[in-house]
Amino acid sequence: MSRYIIKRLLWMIPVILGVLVIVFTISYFTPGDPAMSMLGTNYTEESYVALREKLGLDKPFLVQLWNYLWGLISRGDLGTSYIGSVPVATEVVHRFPITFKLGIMSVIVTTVIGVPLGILSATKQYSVADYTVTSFALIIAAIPNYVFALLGLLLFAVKLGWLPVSGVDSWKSWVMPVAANSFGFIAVIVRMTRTSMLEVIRSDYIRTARSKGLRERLVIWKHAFPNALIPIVTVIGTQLSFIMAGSIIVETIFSIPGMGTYIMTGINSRDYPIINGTVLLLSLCICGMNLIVDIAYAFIDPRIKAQYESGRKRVKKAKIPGKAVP
Amino acid sequence: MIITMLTGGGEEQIESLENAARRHTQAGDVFRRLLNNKLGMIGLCIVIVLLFLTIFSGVVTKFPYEEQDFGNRFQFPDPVHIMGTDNFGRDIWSRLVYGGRISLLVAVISVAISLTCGVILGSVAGYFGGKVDITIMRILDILMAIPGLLMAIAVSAMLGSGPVKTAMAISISGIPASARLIRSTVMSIKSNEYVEAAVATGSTNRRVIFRHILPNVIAPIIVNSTLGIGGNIMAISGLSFIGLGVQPPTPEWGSILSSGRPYLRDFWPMIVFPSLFIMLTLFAFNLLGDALRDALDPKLKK
Amino acid sequence: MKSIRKILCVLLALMMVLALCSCGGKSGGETAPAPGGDKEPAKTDDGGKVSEQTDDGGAASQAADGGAAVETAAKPETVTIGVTGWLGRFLDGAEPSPNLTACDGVYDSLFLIDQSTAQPYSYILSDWGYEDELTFKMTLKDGITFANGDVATGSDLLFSVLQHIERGDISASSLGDLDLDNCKADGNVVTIKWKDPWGPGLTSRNIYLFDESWCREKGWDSYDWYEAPNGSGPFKVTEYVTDDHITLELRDDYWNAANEKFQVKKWIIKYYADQSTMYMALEKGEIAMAGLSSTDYTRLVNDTSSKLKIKTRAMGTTLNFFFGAVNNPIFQDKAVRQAIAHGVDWSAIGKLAYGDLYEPADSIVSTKSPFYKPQGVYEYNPDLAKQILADAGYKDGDIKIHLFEMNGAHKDFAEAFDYYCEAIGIQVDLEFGDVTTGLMTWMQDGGSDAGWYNNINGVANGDPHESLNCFYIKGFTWCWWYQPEVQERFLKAAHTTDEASRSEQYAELQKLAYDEYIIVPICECMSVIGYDPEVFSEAEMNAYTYTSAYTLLHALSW
Amino acid sequence: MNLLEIKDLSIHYVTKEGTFKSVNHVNLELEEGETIGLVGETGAGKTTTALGILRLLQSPPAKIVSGEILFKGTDLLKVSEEEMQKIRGNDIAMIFQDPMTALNPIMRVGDQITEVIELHNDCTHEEARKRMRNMLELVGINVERAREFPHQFSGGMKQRVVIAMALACNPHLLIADEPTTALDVTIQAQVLEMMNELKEKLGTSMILITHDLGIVASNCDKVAIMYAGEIVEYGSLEQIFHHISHPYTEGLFNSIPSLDKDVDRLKPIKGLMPDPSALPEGCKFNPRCQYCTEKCRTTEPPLYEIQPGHLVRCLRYGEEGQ
Repeated sequence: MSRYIIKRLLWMIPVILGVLVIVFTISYFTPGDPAMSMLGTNYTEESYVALREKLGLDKPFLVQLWNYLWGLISRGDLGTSYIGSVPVATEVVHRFPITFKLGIMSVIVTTVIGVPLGILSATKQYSVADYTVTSFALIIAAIPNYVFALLGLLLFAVKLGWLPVSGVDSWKSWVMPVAANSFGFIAVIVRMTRTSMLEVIRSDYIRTARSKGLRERLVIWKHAFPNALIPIVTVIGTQLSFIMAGSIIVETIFSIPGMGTYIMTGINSRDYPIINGTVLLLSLCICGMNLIVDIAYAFIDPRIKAQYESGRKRVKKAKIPGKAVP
Repeated sequence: MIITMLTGGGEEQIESLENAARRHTQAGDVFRRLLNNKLGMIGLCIVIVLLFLTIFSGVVTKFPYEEQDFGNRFQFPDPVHIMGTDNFGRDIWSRLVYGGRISLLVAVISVAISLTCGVILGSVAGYFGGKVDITIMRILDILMAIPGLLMAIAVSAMLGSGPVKTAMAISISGIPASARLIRSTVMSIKSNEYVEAAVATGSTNRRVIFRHILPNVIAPIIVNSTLGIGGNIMAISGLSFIGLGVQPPTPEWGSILSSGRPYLRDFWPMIVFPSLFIMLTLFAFNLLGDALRDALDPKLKK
Repeated sequence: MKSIRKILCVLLALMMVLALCSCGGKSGGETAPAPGGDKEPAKTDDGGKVSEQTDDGGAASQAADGGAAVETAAKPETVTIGVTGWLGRFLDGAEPSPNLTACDGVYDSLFLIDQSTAQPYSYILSDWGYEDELTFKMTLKDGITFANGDVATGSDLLFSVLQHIERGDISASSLGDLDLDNCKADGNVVTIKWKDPWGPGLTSRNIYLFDESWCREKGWDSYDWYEAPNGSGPFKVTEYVTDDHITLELRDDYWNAANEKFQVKKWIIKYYADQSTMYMALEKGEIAMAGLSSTDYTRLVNDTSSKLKIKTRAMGTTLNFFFGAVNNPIFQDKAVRQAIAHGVDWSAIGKLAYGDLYEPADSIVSTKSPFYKPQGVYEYNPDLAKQILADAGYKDGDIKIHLFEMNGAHKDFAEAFDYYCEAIGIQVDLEFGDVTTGLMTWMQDGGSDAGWYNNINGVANGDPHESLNCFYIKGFTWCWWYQPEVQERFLKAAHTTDEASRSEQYAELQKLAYDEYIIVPICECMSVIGYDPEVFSEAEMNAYTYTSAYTLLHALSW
Repeated sequence: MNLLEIKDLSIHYVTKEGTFKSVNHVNLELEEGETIGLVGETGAGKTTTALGILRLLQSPPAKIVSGEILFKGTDLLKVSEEEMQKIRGNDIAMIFQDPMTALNPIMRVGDQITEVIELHNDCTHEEARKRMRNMLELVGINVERAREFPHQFSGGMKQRVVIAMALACNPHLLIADEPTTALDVTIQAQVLEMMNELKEKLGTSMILITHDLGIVASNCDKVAIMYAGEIVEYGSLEQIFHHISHPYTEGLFNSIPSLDKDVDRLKPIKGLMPDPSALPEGCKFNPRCQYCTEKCRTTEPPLYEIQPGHLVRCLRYGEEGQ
């Protein structure tokens, strides 16, 4: 198993390099020029050429790409943002934890609310609970997160005064952003849990478990749920990348100085170092999440674990009985 | 048929067997089950109504969608303007009805694209495993790591901003998610006996995937894609939040919603009605998706 | 029976969600404007980050050197105010543009304009004046210390003026062409010499006193311009978190002892990315003052229950629509310009821009500027427009206009403009983009056939020349103010030092723009501030007339 | 006193397409240590009866219309769910047909057995594991393999695990629903032989559900032939095998190829099982019965006792029969 994890970690390096090269190319070829947005109304021909010279934008594409990658690998230098001439690394150091914290908390909230609701509506299929939960999840999914955020702020912060309007200091200021960021995704988790639970509940080993005299709650949580985990864990894994993207709007509304607002500034003013730096961090995060999800597969389903360990092209299902498993 | 010959059954038995066989063709069966699923029918009706509204928008609306009237802006809903007027004094109802055409088009195309690529990549990676699985998964990691918004901006900036191009821009960020979901389901299905049997009877890999594995992956695919439709419409409003996506003169649910943002507290119709339409679409497609999944997967019937 | 139960559950779920929304929405609902009336909220130039005009609550100041002390409320030790403009750094010129409120607390301006008398005065100069048309002499008070302890000398003063030219930012061109080798400083006395007479002189420019040695040592790209600027003003920056807040604290070694009666020792300037969140923070009392959008203004005016007070003021600039005759030859024909001027309902665009704050303007120069000369308003008369077009021999669809917009608010104006033009048979094709692509398209000829402009370089500090700043911009060669004839007249006026003849020439310029080029003045650019009366007394705020005298932090700290 | 008495049990599936009468008025008795074979074609209601006893039927479609199931005197249908859970796995255990899917694929085999032991007897985890290990030995599985997962076992081995799990708390009654159908013949014999040994050793009585008369012959004391949800013939092994009375039983025996007689064509029973939602009038077997008379199509035959303990539901054995 550990061999598999090391292999995956080694694989992360080419992935991240791949991400960087692709993002660098995309931002390079996207119309729009950082030098222009920096000069703004002070634009004059010579100052424009001088600025491109200073920023190294006039060099051919490959040279720029190589300088950036070499700088990153050798000195871990993320480059300096064109606009604010502030090293990206310093900005990212105190912005990334905020977005990461927001992201992880949102994923936890969606899972903690989504999964039990999904199981509830699966076990009591076609009942009152099932329809209310499904429709509630669908309605929440249809409300845009900024409408939800603003109304929530209006109600809880201004009218009732329980929560602060913005800021990141006390735990209270995290309640609304996390809620706004995660409510949109609860529907996805609820429906996916419901579907996979429905498939599992009708299988024979559930009937065997019942015939062993287990209480219904135990049958659901100890036998049915673990078997339904695979698609649920996958969806939770993919939520993180959507949540990170969604956080751009939530961070704007709650004025949270996180990666979301930072990448927006980068994209708005085509500030390549910012875009590359933030995407590097985001991809590290997402690759890490994917790795965790894949490892979770192995813990959930021994058959997949066997497939990882054997690593052979096509695994024959039935092993020769008695052969010791490594 | 063969059995009756063997046992030499009576006339009326042959009759009952024949029409039983006819009645139970696979598609007919699915359609019949779909019909008697009440909620599925509600979903289907909403979809049909929506399609009717958007296609025949000329008939249904009194005002042309672009007619501005600065005299009465921010009109609350009244018999003249069913859904009130927006900040330009245009009739919200006709803009939403006309805009629906593009929103549904973009939503459906982007889900279709991300689904087809997702299914192909996911099933190939899930089924073959080993080297193929690793390379595909890592490519998907790359695609997933690039923030959807940046990808959408880059693509729509390069391709220009028509509905179809926006759909493509949005669908790209959806591909990894559906691919990973399908891969994980295929991996757990692959270890079942009937897949083993299909391989044993000498069918090619392609046949096994499309004839045996994919039909059993229908449930997660449908659930994922029906939810995707709503999600994509919201993605367009995300794009127009930063000025890309469908450009203002042409109305579209997502851009109407994001243009209503500053008036959230003072003039609710500009936010509520677009969200209502998006919610209806999301609802309809999900009810339909559920009914379809239950109909297609007999085991799931109660 | 079963299916009815199902539908009931769906409705139940709907109720639960609507309950959440309605209690949020309802409370908003009751402050909704009276239905139907023309008092509708409109979307102003959103205080987005990269907007030409920094609408960040502007800067405010007390009447000349703390004259008739206005009774002030007892102030808390720390006051927080909200801004939507980007926090930026403490160095004006290139992006990111500085946050003026913070700058005015950290730096001392050479000259401040008393709004009531439009005469300059200064705290750091003992005396100043023109010796002759070409030379200007000023002496720096002694004992002025910077935050890092350096004592300010004449060379710092000279450096503060010339550094604009060294960096080539927008203010450089508004200083006229200086005779650099004859500009010198000995001791505390600085003489500035021009090559030829320069009307606006120095007194009207907002120039901050810099510490030359510190600037040379740090260089213009150092991070200190964010975190620890070195100014001679009363406050110093103790904390700077990008996109979050700046904390300014009173310097204990502040050289101008006369102001030791500062009640407020600490200012926190909190950045809000979203206007509606800032408004809620103001409502809740988390911040004491914030700039309002026109929708906020309308809501607050109708909201009798709120304790917040409003202060509106004109920014000193106007919003205008102009034709790019260079790009689109069709505009050479004056009849077309006149037809459009009458064919579009400019009040609609004014309402779109400022909602209830809309004040029609009748000249490219703002009513607040001493050079203001009313020209007149183009009344909305579509039949007249069609008539003019017909007489000029244009049939429907002959005229095609291409309009490129990048700024949020201007996109709305363009949509309204498009509708009205189509109504009189002129075809408009709209193209939208964002700033980075936009600026390039706008720069080149043929990028856009027409456009809107308000105060292009965004310095809103009550300087009388505010409305004329656009003339210093070199980039937009196809715009009307850059036509050779207009530049000639403007520079001729700028080079006359005699006040009367200069304002006469500016008046002609306004007439030329209005009648000849048909530049349509739409409305006065307004700025609204909402504040908490317990922190800033109403009397104090009314007295705060936004002269360049000691600004917000200084004036309202007493 | 009988271990198990089923009186007039009827179970119907109520769905939109119609009500399926799967079990109609079944009566059965079973003494301590005795094994009864429940024989019949698929769809005769055997499994439904078994699931009815353990109340494992999914309630929305299935409904127990009438009858009592007395297990050691208590009626299982009246007992509360908690009470029933104590009985399941402890007093009554069940083995299902397809071993391939009967085990939880992601739980270790050993744990699945330990779970039922710990559930029903409050013993320490260690004790439970010890009992699990000797159960595995009893069913002939190498003890080290307790840590392995179901997918690492062949069909036969999995059925042994299922049996070990069922007998772990040595229940009084074991219901085996076609335990060996999914296995090939050689494994079938081993499994059945092992089940009998365990039955002897633990003194468990068993209901063996099968459609294979060969298995019934070598394992059961009493036999009940079921057709269309009813018991058509009931009696001891000897009575059923040597005094075949009901036409359906006769048809069953004829459709088995006999070793000694040289027959070139099989004689299967003509026709198909009746549709449970539209059962024929009178004797349920009449459409397929070769001795069918006009009376058979109208009156429903009761169970006649032609010999002590040998009951037949056929009018031919009524008063006017021979």
